[in-house]
Amino acid sequence: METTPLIPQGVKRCSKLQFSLWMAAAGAVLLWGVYAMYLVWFKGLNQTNMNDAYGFALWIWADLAVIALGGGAFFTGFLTYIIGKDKLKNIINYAVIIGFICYSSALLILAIDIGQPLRGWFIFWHANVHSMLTEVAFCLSCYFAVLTIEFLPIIFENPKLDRVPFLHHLSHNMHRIMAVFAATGVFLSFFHQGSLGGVSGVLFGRPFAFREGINVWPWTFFLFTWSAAACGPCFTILVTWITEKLTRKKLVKDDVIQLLAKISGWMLATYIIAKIADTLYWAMVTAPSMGFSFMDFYSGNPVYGIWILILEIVICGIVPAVILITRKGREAKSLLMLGVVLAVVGVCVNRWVMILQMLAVPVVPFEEWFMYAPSWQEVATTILPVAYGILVISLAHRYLPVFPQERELNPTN
Amino acid sequence: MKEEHGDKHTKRYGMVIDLDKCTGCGACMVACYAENNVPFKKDETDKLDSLNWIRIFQLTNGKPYPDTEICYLPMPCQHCDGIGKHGHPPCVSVCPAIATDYDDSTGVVSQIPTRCFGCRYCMAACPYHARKFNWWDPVWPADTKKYLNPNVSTRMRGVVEKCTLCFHRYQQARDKAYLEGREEIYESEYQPACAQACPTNAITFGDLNNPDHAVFKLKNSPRAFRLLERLHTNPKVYYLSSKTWVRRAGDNYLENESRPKSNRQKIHS
Amino acid sequence: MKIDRRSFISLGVGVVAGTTLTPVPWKLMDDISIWTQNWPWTPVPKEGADTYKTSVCTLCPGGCGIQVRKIMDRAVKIDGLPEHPINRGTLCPLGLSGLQFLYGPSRVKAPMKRVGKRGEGKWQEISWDEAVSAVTKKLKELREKEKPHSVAWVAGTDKGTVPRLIGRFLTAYGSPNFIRPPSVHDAYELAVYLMQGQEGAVGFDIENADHVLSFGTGLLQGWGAPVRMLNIYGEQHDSRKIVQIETRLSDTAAKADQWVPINPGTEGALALGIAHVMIKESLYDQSFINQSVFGFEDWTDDHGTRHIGFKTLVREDYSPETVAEKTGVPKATIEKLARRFARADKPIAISGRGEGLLPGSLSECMAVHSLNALVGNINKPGGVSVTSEPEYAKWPEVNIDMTASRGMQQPRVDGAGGSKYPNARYLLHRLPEVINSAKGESPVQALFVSDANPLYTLPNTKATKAAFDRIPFLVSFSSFMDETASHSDYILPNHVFLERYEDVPTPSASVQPIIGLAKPVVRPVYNTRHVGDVVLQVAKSLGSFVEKAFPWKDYQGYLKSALKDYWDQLEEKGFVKVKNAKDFPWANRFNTATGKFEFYPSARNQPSKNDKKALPNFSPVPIEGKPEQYPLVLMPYDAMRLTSGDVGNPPFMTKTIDDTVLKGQTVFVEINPATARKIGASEGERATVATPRGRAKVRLHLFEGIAPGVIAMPKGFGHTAYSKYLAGKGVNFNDLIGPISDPLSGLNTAWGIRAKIDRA
Amino acid sequence: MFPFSFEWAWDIPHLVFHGALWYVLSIVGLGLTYCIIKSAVDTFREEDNGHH
Repeated sequence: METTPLIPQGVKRCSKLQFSLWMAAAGAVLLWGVYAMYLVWFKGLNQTNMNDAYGFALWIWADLAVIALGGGAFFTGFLTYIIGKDKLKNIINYAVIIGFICYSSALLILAIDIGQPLRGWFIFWHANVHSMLTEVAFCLSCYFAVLTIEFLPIIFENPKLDRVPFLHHLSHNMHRIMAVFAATGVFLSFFHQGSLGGVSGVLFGRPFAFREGINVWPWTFFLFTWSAAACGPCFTILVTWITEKLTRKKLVKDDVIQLLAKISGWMLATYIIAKIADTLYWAMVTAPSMGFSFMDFYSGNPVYGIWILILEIVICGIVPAVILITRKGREAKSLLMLGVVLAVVGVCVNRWVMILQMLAVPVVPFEEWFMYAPSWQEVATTILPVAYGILVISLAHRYLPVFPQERELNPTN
Repeated sequence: MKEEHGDKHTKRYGMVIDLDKCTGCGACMVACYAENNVPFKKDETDKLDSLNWIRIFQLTNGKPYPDTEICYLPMPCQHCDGIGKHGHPPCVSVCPAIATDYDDSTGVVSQIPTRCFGCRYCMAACPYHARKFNWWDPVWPADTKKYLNPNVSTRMRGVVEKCTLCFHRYQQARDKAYLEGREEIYESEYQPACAQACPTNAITFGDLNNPDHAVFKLKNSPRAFRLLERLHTNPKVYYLSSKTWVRRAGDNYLENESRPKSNRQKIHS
Repeated sequence: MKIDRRSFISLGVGVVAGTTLTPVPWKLMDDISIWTQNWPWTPVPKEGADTYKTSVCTLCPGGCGIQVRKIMDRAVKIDGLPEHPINRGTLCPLGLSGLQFLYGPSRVKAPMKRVGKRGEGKWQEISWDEAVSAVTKKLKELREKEKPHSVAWVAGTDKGTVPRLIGRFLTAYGSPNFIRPPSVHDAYELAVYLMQGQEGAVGFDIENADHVLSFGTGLLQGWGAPVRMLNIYGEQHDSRKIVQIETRLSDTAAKADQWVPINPGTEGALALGIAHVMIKESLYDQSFINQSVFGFEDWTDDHGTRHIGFKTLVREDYSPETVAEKTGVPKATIEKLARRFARADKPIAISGRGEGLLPGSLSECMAVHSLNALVGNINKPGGVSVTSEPEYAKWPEVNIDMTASRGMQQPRVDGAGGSKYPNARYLLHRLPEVINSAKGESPVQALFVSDANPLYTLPNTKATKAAFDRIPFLVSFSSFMDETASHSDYILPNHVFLERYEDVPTPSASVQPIIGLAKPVVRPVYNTRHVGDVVLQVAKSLGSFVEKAFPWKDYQGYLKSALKDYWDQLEEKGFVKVKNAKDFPWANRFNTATGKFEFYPSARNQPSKNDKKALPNFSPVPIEGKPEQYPLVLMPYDAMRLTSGDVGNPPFMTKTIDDTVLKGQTVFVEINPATARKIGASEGERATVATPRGRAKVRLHLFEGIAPGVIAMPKGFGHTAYSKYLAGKGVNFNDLIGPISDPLSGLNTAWGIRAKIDRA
Repeated sequence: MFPFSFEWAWDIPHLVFHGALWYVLSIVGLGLTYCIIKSAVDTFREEDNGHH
């Protein structure tokens, strides 16, 4: 019987040994994370440096950050299937895989983060529809299901699986109605990205985070969706670039990347304008009405100075936006990558301040700033998804036809 | 969803704590531990990892010796009515699993530890840090399990807990009144452990809506203020102090606001 | 069908997918969550019928009424007894923690015999018969050696039936060495004895006073009956003025209507300065002073010698200017204090530092009490009174044998009542020094300790331990593994107060005589025995005269007979208010030689040749240490959330302690920011405090309320025994200070010690 | 999540939230079911074709 190769035809992959070593390295990091996860699950959250002032900490930041970065999947899907930017089909697979990794990581971190993981399903069963977190949980899990659905056909395209007639047809049929799934995903993403913004924005007991808004949605609801749409694709570009560097070959054509970068740039530019407006209104109206002056939030503690706002808005907001919306910026590879990295850092900083700095600020006048540094268990479990992502990407890249342009760009004779 | 506060049947249980009387003796804290089965660990000096349903803060006026003044401020859960007194305290609407709720008939913000799955969103929402998390498995060494109060369930690791205004005492009082064919619960029948224990009677407890209860009058005292009124959390815990610096320490003010605009927000009086 | 890999995988996937369609995973999920709600290692309190039992708390001399809530046979909560006049339904944190003493981790669960080295912690459980016979054997042996007086007994109090039983036992046995730990009441009682000729407990009718001038007394920090004081403070807040004179902004100072900061150790001078102003401005009670006092004006004795009176003394030596310089209290403040005190209707002046475990200087106490005389507010409602002890049933006289008689004639081992300190009754703090300086064998051959923990509470812990190591036979009756118990040879654990009968005499510093009755609220949790019963059993096994002194079957029978008329009421209510024969039987009548209040005490056994020394005066207590070497002064402070006496802090109270007092296992020393700036120290910094007596690792807490140049440390930490919930936390202040005997009374007066801070 | 859980209320927030939720779940579920059935049908057809 003729054996079907596991590796897609017409592409070159590294040797088994090299691959194994690479996987072992990532696996070791993963195991470290798994050990920390085991400690947290069996000994409880006392393994962390969280406390009653830091109910949310590194993990929730990581959650918010990976979901924002995973936003590349929904927004690229939106552009590809709904707007009809066909060019992006050359990167959509990878965006979906990255999204899948980000969202599964987010769910895993949530499962570690909650004090009673075995009761975690209460969030669905006893759902409080007024809670932003409920909305997050539902949309997140639904969207994860959608991402899985989007990921499956790619898996089925593995030469070996493709030989199974049912899977072959399933892959084909799923591709055919992918727009329906993608549209659903966009709808879900809009809400959960927004709800994640709402998580801190609705907290009227937290003057640093509280924002006014429309109806039940604070401004952060829209800002989070917007920034995820802007910065998620940047993360896709960044990961693609890293993959290209590591595999030492070109995987996606420049025009595809540049189209995505251009759209991201404009999203980022508009986002940052909205963010500045929001910040100004908050600093001049919302916070003072609660008895806080703007600088109260950026002084009197060893970490959070005005620098972090400048970093978030100017260095990681305005600068990358300018780079990405200008043709010159996009076409110069190093500038493009700088812009992409800054955008990614920017959205992470934004999520950090909205969770960590929010909790650091003293609200009761006779309390002091609350400072926090994560325990190694928190760090390990936060790095765990990175190792996990590397493993999934490596496997996907090796065994699945992720990049439609790979063969064309890397002809094997 | 109760707006009518003249309505006799709508109770809003609350506290008035007279800071002029509080000497910081700690009886309220201990009474609370004993009544509510609050566990203890070897090291309780990290106050952010210490289960306290009521905690006494020491405030100082910051002036150098000998003009220094200090004031003790016991802080339980403030049982906020929330914006517009619609039963939406900062914590209740955020709980994804309805493990904490606002009881419309008493105004008590409840907490159901067996429902809570430990996401801690409510803790992030509460500006008072009144909510405490069970970071550890509770342990009762030697025979201390024997003193556990059967009216209050012990909490397991991984859930949030907080002051319930000794709601189990309310239930007992209500049952007793029912058996005796009464609709009203007497003021003295329902008192939380802290108010009962307080040796200086600094803590007065009762129905803020009931003109016959002591708290009704006290809350309108010119000495009265609440913590963080500007956030519109609308607490049902009032404080009394004759010292301006203490009243001012109850809220945040901008530099140009030389003195508190008003001690109480008179939206609903 | 051949199962190949592919169909195997398909089967697996199929099974998993199929199972999700069955109720199994969903049921499992539900079961698991129910399991998390009922984790077997998280206890579920058992339900049952609830009852309330009334009793009295004996954890401090406050004597509060309590009601204990029980579920079946478990005690689940202690609350204040609403009808009790002392605490009126409220309670302090210590009383509220009571059940942690009953069920807690530091209890001694059975009689024990030491098998390792002393203090090593190796014990062997023994039977009560073995325990009693071991004690009897030792006591017999000492009597045979004609050394009954080498037995000493340290008991927590000298009031009530248990100490009387112990005292009777020692008398019948032949030892004069019944000793109780010191307190400020020693100084009050001695001052009142000298100036008024009256013996008895001193009560302060603060309920009816309208102005309280406190010279550093921790009125709201555990002094007297703590809950009574807090009750009074809370109830009539507006009608009574409290003025607190104190170096540190204590909780009492913070709550007082006026805080008067003062240089440490100069309180006596301020009292006399106030007297000066009152006399100069004729603000004193003319009729009282004119008719009922002696030694106010200058006088001539029987030999024709001219003596100066109090008036002359204060006018000459204690002008506001002089006093202001000594005390640091401005002249204008002194004058205002005097005027306000004098013009009040019912003013009371109180001396003594903190919660009152330190007796303090007798002359300071007399100086402050002089103010009460100047306003004539003695033995009156709203004043300072000597209270009559409620009378118990008379007991048959003790007949003793020759051995006992010879033993009883020996001087007390602590020197109290001897030629040097004739007026003192007990001088426990001198015991270590006496034993350590004795040549040959220790003058104490057997030491019994009940309701006391001298190895923790006595100043200079090191010397105390050395002294105890020289005592060959050490028995503790402690219910808990405290410092003394863990260093003893035998532990004969007493019931805790919730398991035993015991009368509780008039609460400390209260005017109204009250007898309380502690009752067994629950059956003994462990194999413990009432100390009274053990005494009776030991007496029985000693036989002959000792046995005959005790015609009672057991302690309860003895108690019943002692309380005869009160018993029924006590059983029912838990306390009896005893009516004084007259409300204030001694008003304006004194038992001194002159029949008057004596500023110049004629009863003083060693009359001073110097009038100025005989009258209430300011003679500063020497403070140990050289200022050049130790630039700072270290003072202790008491707090309601920290017990510093014989009872170790329960876990609940330790839990309430602020993180600026204790962090981890390290205690904070309060230091003024200005002083800290001088040594470059910052908040929370680790440092070492060194005194002439010892060194300790601490952290620094910058506190504006402590005087510059002074540092303060809480009392009650530094336990080495009890459980992990207390042991090893902070520093025992007694490790850092030694005793200083008052030359007049012999009582310990060491209120502070010089110290320095070495930054880590 | 279901009308039979006791905290359920027939009010607007519940209807909006759960309406949207079940709508989304239906679309995804139906889409997936469609794909599976269609693929199964396709597979059988192909096999039939293959036999002939």
